[in-house]
Amino acid sequence: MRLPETTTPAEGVVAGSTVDYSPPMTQTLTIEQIADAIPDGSLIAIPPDYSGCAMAAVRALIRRQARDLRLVGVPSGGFQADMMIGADCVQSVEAAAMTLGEYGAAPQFVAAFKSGELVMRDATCPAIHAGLQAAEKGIPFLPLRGLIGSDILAHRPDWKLMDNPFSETEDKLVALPAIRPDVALFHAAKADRNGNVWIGVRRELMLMAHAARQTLVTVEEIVDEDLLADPVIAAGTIPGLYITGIAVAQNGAWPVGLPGCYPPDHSHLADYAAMARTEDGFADYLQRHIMPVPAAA
Amino acid sequence: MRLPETTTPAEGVVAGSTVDYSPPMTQTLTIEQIADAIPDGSLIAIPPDYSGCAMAAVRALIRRQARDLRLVGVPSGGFQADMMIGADCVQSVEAAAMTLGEYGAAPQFVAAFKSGELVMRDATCPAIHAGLQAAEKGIPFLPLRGLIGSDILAHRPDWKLMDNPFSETEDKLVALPAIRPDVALFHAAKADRNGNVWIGVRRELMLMAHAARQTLVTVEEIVDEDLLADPVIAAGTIPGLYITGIAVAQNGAWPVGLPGCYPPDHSHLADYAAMARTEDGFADYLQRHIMPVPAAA
Amino acid sequence: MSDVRREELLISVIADMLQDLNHVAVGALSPIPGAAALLARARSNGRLRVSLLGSQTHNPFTDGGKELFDCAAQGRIDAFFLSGGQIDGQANINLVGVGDYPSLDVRWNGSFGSTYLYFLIPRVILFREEHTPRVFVPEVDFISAPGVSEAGTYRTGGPHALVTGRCVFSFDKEQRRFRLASLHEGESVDSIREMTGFTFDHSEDVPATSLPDKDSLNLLRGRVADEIAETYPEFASRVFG
Amino acid sequence: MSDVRREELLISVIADMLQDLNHVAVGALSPIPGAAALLARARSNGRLRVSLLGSQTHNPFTDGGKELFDCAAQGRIDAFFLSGGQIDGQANINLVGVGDYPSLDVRWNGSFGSTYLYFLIPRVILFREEHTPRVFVPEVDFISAPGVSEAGTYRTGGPHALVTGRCVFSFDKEQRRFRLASLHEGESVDSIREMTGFTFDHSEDVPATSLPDKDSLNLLRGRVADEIAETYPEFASRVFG
Repeated sequence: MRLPETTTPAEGVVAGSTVDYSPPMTQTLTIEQIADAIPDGSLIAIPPDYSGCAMAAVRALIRRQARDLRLVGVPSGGFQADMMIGADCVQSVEAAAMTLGEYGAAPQFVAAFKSGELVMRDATCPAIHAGLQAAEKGIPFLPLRGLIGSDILAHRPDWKLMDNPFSETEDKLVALPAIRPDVALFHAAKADRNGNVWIGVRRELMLMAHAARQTLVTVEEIVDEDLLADPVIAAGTIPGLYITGIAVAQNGAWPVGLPGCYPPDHSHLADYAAMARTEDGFADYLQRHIMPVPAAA
Repeated sequence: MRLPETTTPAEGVVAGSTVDYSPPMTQTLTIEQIADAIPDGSLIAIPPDYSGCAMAAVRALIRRQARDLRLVGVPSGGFQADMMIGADCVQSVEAAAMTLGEYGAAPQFVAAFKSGELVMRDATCPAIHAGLQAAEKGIPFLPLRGLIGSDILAHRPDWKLMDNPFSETEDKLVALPAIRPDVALFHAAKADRNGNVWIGVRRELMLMAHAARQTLVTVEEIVDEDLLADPVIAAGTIPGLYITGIAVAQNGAWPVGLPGCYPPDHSHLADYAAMARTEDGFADYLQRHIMPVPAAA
Repeated sequence: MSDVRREELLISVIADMLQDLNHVAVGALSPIPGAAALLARARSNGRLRVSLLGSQTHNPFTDGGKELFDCAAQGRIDAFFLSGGQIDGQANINLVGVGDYPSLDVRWNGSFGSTYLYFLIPRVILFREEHTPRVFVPEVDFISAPGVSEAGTYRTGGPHALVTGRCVFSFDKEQRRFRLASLHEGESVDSIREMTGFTFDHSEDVPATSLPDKDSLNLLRGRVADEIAETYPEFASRVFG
Repeated sequence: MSDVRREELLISVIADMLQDLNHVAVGALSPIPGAAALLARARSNGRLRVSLLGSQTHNPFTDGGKELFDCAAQGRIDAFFLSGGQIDGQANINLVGVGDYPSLDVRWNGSFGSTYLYFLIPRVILFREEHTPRVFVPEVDFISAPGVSEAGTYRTGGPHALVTGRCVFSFDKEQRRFRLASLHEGESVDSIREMTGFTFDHSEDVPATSLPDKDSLNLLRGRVADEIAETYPEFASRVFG
């Protein structure tokens, strides 16, 4: 027996609350389909260069001329953000930093920042994590220590000072609003046929997936065994429940590398850092390394 | 050069804040030393029966006649809590439930509750997790949805209704104060010589260790290899940083069992559930199964 | 109905409430809801995810005890099951005990996650096989979780139906009342009224609870029986032989 | 001092500030603080834990990017290192840029975790090798993290010292000022004053920065050189050969 829905929406729901995470089964996609599944204007959470970056998918996003993306660096942005900024895909960045690490400043970011084209929402690492954790817990904010008296806080009108309700004396905390990405996008070593994705100790990827409405993942390979069946593997696995779509992309984190699988391509990264210092150099990089569609895996 | 400390305590510290977690190296202990390291009156976080229960250490606590322990079931209490309550070790319990699962009610708990000897702070699972997460994040509270209108909330004066600072219309949440256990006590399959403890998918044990001032662990074995060296194992490992002391206790989760290692001893658990229904039966259980000091491992 | 067991009827009734959903979670010690979720999955052409707590192979959670609750708060769980030592006509449930808290006459286990999940999972199905006036009371002695909330309270979930050993009620959130939806074999509106401590609505002609069709029975006694045996071996052997 | 390299001096100076601690964490791209922490560990008889971010073998964290910050907030990290594109006399640090934010003349990477860790780690050591008036300014253009906080602000941590290529300052939290603690070879109070944009206190007789003793140098060039090479191979081969 199917009972009629007596009320839609449920009585008592606060207006404006959105509950649209209910997960259909994970889909297997191509890299280009991953890029197509990310609409212009999306709020996209991306990991730092030393975690698991879906570089092949980022190149596909650039090829499809994505526009007005709002990036959240978890907690910072690196090569992938700099490339998307240079290719005019990005409207804003929220991050604790933008950097190419040992290769220096992120040149396309700096140029866009100084030209005023890019909205930069300067944050600090734990504030990004806290915003994602608030989304993970389905709460509107998370309070955090520190921050008070910084110009980071002074320039974030969306962060609010609040009183500790448990203190009898004045005790302020900063309330960080939930960060609910439209999309979490990253690369991992492997997935299985149920959509489970192994990420090992890179738990910020799991946090991103829990917080985001959709999670799109590229992987080195899709394996036949169930990653949740082995308790040792399961401990480092994001359940397919949170994964919207998966594409196989061998070497998909090139050139920044995938910890435990392959190292950064240092000479290529140095080339990028040098070329991206000028508009012509960046345009040249784009034509040589991003625009050519890779052969299907 | 060692610089002098210019101020003690640091200027600006809010009075009453306690920061005493700084971790000395993990110690290797005996079961009896684990029991001795838990002072009377301690706030102790314990896992549920299906996670990893340090039953051998609980028996040692009962043998040393621990008193006034304040238990936090994460999120519920089972055999270990019932045994400690029956043996007069316990002053209060905070938990979402007290139960022997398929073996029915927790008889010593029910008796102590009805006699008024035991303070029961009825909670709900996510409130316990949220309180521990607040301690993990070093914040005084975490806000949570749900709960409003329940008699659980009505009987928890330590939980506070608060306004969502990000809502323009009235929107209440419940602020759950941080739960900072003096001790987290649990059992796991293995540890290494650096104090790292493998817990697999039982991440509530990691949350307990992050939240607690001290974490005392019993393990089936201490292995020679570094559990953090293998990225697959590391994904399910609590770093030694959080672990105060470790004792080897083979079969240390008997009779409730250790998932992935050995099953519950069903007939023994059924015996306990039956014997614990009367004072005489419980006293008999105590003399037979708890008071005899086990041979050293 | 002689060839359909009572448990099979209940499983089938509940499974029918889970069609068209994406993700159903089932708590521990819940063989009938668990089997119902697995039956719905078997009929869903691979659409429905089922998370059985306490199961080794159907429990997908890898982030500790908090994950079920976070997952619900994220809106990723469409349906769940709760029960109560007492349930009243406004769908309030009591898992704590009988009498004046804290000096109760009878102490039950406790509220577990009900105080949270009831607010956040859109389709909560109340399931209690014992259908007597001591269970279905005019007003619960302790509200582990309220059936309805005041306007302005954040609530994306709540009671959808109440399935008992005698009948099925739907819950009308506007009226804040149960409505008798169907009668199991041998029951009448009068017999339900007699065994129910709260008042409820009903039409003049309450239908009989549908029996599982042949395909569903085959799935239930075959694939679902095998799957549920992993988590509830004694239940599976008792019901499915 | 001809046989002690500048880097070795700095490592030794910093290591001396880490004795008697239980746990020191070091951020990414920080070879000198990293080597200092490893030297302090080598001298600690197994007491000191060192967590090097970006290291495969010295990074103990298994709970994702948030763990370092949670660990600090729990009070489990005794010392950490921060730097700044600008640092002023109240120990405010600026990692964001030069000019009026957001229309900066120069944009740096950003504040990373400084805005948080500076408040919560008891012994934060500021390290900046370049000692010039453009780095050590009277007032930073942007406060990534403030050196001191108003009474009533929750703060369990803050600046302990500032180590530069020319000298060591201690920080007096009461006075909210740096105090010149020692001079590296070739420097004087006057030379420091000339190269420092903020004012600072000093005694009449400022000692020379101590050189590492023989045992420390042996540890540094042996065990520590090997250990730091895992994370910073180029640094190790350049400094320790």
